[in-house]
Amino acid sequence: MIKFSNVSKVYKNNHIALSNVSVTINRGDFVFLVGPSGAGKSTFIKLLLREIEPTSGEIIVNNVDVQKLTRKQIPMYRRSFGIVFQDFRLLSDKTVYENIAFAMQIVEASSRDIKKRVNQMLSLVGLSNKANMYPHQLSGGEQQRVALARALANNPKLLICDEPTGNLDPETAWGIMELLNDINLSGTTILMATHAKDVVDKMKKRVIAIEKGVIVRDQQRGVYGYED
Amino acid sequence: MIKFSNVSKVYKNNHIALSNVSVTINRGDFVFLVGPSGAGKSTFIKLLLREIEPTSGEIIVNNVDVQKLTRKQIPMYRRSFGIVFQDFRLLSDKTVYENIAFAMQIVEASSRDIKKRVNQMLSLVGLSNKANMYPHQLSGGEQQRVALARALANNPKLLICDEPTGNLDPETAWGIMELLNDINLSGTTILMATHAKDVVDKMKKRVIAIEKGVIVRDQQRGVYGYED
Amino acid sequence: MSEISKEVFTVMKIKTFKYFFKESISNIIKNRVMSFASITTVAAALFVLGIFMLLVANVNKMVTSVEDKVEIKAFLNDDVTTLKQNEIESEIKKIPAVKSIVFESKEDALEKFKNQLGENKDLANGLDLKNPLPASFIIKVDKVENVADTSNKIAKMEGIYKVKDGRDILDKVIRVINFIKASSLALIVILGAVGIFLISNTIRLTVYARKKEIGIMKYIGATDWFIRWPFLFEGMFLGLFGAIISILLLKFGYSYVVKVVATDVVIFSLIPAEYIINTLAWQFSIVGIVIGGLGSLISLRRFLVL
Amino acid sequence: MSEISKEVFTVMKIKTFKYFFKESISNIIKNRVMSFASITTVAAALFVLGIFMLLVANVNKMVTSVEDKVEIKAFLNDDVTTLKQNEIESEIKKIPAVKSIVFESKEDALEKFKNQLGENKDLANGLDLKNPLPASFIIKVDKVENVADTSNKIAKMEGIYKVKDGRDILDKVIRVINFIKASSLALIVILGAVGIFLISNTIRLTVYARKKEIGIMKYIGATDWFIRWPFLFEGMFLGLFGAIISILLLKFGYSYVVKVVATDVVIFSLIPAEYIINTLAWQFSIVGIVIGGLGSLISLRRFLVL
Ligand SMILES: Nc1ncnc2c1ncn2[C@@H]1O[C@H](COP(=O)(O)OP(=O)(O)OP(=O)(O)O)[C@@H](O)[C@H]1O
Ligand SMILES: Nc1ncnc2c1ncn2[C@@H]1O[C@H](COP(=O)(O)OP(=O)(O)OP(=O)(O)O)[C@@H](O)[C@H]1O
Ligand SMILES: [Mg+2]
Ligand SMILES: [Mg+2]
Repeated sequence: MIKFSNVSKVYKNNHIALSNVSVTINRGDFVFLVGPSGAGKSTFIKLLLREIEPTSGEIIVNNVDVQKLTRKQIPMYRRSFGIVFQDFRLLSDKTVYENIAFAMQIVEASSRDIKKRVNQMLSLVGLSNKANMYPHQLSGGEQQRVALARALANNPKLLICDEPTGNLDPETAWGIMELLNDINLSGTTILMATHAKDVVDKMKKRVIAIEKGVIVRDQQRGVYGYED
Repeated sequence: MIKFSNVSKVYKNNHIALSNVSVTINRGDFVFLVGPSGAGKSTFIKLLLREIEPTSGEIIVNNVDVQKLTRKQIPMYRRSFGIVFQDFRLLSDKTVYENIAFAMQIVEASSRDIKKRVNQMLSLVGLSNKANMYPHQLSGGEQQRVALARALANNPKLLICDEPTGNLDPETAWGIMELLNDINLSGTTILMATHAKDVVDKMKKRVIAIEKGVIVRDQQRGVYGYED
Repeated sequence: MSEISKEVFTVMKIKTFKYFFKESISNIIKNRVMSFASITTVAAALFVLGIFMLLVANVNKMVTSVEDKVEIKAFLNDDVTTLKQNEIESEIKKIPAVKSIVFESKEDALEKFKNQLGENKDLANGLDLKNPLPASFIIKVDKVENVADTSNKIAKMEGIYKVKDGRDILDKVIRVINFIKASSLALIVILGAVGIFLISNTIRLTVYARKKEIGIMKYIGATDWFIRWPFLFEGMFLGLFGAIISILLLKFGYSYVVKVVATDVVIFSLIPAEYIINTLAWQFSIVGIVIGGLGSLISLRRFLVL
Repeated sequence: MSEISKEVFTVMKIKTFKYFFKESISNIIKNRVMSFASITTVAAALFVLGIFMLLVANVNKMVTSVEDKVEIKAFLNDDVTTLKQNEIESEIKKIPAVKSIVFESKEDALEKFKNQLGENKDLANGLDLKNPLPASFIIKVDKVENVADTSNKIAKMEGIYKVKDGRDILDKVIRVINFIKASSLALIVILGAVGIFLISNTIRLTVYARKKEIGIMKYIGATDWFIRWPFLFEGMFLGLFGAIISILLLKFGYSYVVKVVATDVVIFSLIPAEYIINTLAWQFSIVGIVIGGLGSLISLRRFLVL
């Protein structure tokens, strides 16, 4: 489903964020992307979204070369997965409800579907009572859950989460992880960058560890493994 | 040093974020503020900063009634502590160096002091090589560390951190916690809202647990205690 | 264009269109400060432009009335018979540039002369007996530029004693008139350009302030047109509202001026308020809508290339 | 003010001042899009205002030259001696409103009359022997408003046969002149207000776009003045740069127009470019700086109340 071949990313200031990364993620996988701060996890994800372009190498997603997408194809491509950004990226002048609905409006879902699905998502992340709040009226963890609800709204076949539990207490985080596990079992591929050692250790899923832009470990049923 | 007496905060939408909270934090304390997402931790901290005002109750800091501060006194008051915000609040059009220096410029430190201290702070959080980057060029964890460096720049007597390790890998987080411990030992009072169960459990410091706006536990040498 | 419209119209459902519409209204309300700034900028720019256009229209009217006063006077020989006179008249009328022709008899001429003398009228009393003044035709021409040509033609006709066309001052008048017309036009063009520039500046700022939101939309898979439509509508609304405000201001302001001029100044007669305002109303609404919409789209462009 | 200055000047060090200065320049550069929008808005608004001011100044000059042409003609009785004539002249000169007085003898008057007749000059030939035209004084007055008064006074003097002051058309001329002057002033005021409004609108938007940054500064303990100073300087710079651009545009534009008018139109003589531009340069720079600075401060206010 996802295939990175010798992908490198050097930022404008000559910082090498990823160097010669090759990795394959298959349909239905549940992959944790771990690594110290600044290792290149978010860079990996941004490349996948085509938010940034690689300096060299090839990225193939669903048999499509991501670099060869035209400007017009990019939105369609991005809609093919759900994304939780590390910095949430909620629309600040839309309510929680509208933020989630927006993800469905861009794919022109019917009003009825939107209404039903958004409410379902809200109760899934425990925010039904915050539907009409604006992002700045939410706590950090609540914002993070809205971002997750939005990512799930269109029932994506691939879910990409960048640190989706960083602002959540362990209990809520576990609830979310169970939810993600269920989604994974129903067939959705999940790629999740995270620092949550507990979670990674307990879930026993595939772990890809990056350090200084290089994949140092790729382990089925792995653990976090950065304890000193 | 900090005294909340029967403090309640009801937001405009009638959400009761804190209800009748009374708590005292003494000079030199190291306090963890824990609780589930949306419990009211950030609200507690925002009240302390006078970012928002309580609906009722009294907040005394260093023998000063925070509500009675005039507009002119507020900046001086805020300078009396260092703050790490949950959403970082870095100045987006200043570099890492300038962000940290800014905190010292507002107290009119000398150029020489600023230069020395900023570089010291940068190496303390491991970002000396990112001094000239802008916030949007940093990874999540790097931004968080810049926020911490800024909070520490003026050597505050009181340090308030809202979730300062949410975007950090366990190893880096531990480095930061050791740093905070040292600072605490040298006399700085620390109040830290966090979800990092490991950290709280291992540090064995005072733990104040909030749930739905109410203090449910206040324990010296406590643990996180939300595991299900 | 064909490519764009294909993309737009095959994909867009009416429901989505309604959404864009509602979205644009809600954005205007949510971004009150910026909407206010844009609307008032449009209003102010068009208001000033409108003042200028009214000014220029009135100046042009006056200039035209000056042009209207330019005439050729063709004096007849004293021996011209009535028959001959009619012949000459119809010959003059044949010249295409001639707009009107009026006969002035010897008696009319004397009367006029006496009136010119005014209080010294008595001086001409002796002339009644043997009137030395010639009869003449007074001819008006369609354009000042044609005066010289026409008077040359008339001068060559039989029975014409002499032609007076004030050609010496005419040249100056033509130059002044042309200068006033050219500078009016230049001013309108400059003001129009400045107005468009100011409006698109403001709209650019309002779009700029939302560049982060635009980025987010792109990252979660919104197409360019999905992002553009609400901005397009928003720009059009802002432009329209601004235009309406400017038209109302102009309407009341100009009606007031017309009233003042009519009662206090009397000499000029200004172009009536209704006529101009009705024309301006349409022009300005269209200008507002077009600049607002285009301004939005153009400002958006740089944020969509991501 | 005293309170403010105390706060500012006791606390601020030169180093900090330098910081504010550098900060404002760096903000202008970092927020290129917005700085460009502000500077060009200031330039555009002042440019249009400048065009208007030049226009009005020239129209006023022409109006003044029309006013200058208004004169009173006082005819003398035929029996007035040279001695008496000098007496009357000095008496008229004593009237404060009188600016100049010129004597026109009977012979001068006849000569003028002949010239007026032009081609029909021969008609007056008989008059040479017994000249019926009276001698007169031609008097100019400082202000048109004083014409009526002055001519009344002169009419009462001994030896004066009659006074002609064109009072009938004078009234109209005064009304027209006053109308032109009043509307010029109104236009300048309106344009000035619109300009200030547009500029502060743009500056407000540039401040608005940084409201988040301002909040952050407040939350980490920056005083209001620490936040204000860079914005104040920034606004002043933006205003100044805009003013300079507008002055350059006006200078080149107006010099060009003056040249065109001097060679092609001739009749008017425009106010020379240097004189006006030099005056405008100062005025506009000050206006730019003041509006820019004030605009920044006022726009900031709402974000500082936190
Ligand atoms: N736009 C940019 N320009 C320059 N350097 C960048 C840019 N974005 C990221 N970097 C650098 O690239 C490195 C990798 O960043 P990335 O965001 O991928 O880290 P990460 O693994 O997600 O870290 P974290 O866990 O802290 O979020 C970091 O050192 C960062 O400073
Ligand atoms: N401005 C606001 N208006 C209305 N409700 C608000 C506002 N700010 C916060 N709240 C609500 O108050 C409650 C407490 O928020 P707070 O930010 O204090 O939570 P928290 O304990 O910091 O949570 P987290 O761990 O997720 O950051 C939340 O339910 C939030 O939705
Ligand atoms: Mg990251
Ligand atoms: Mg919080």
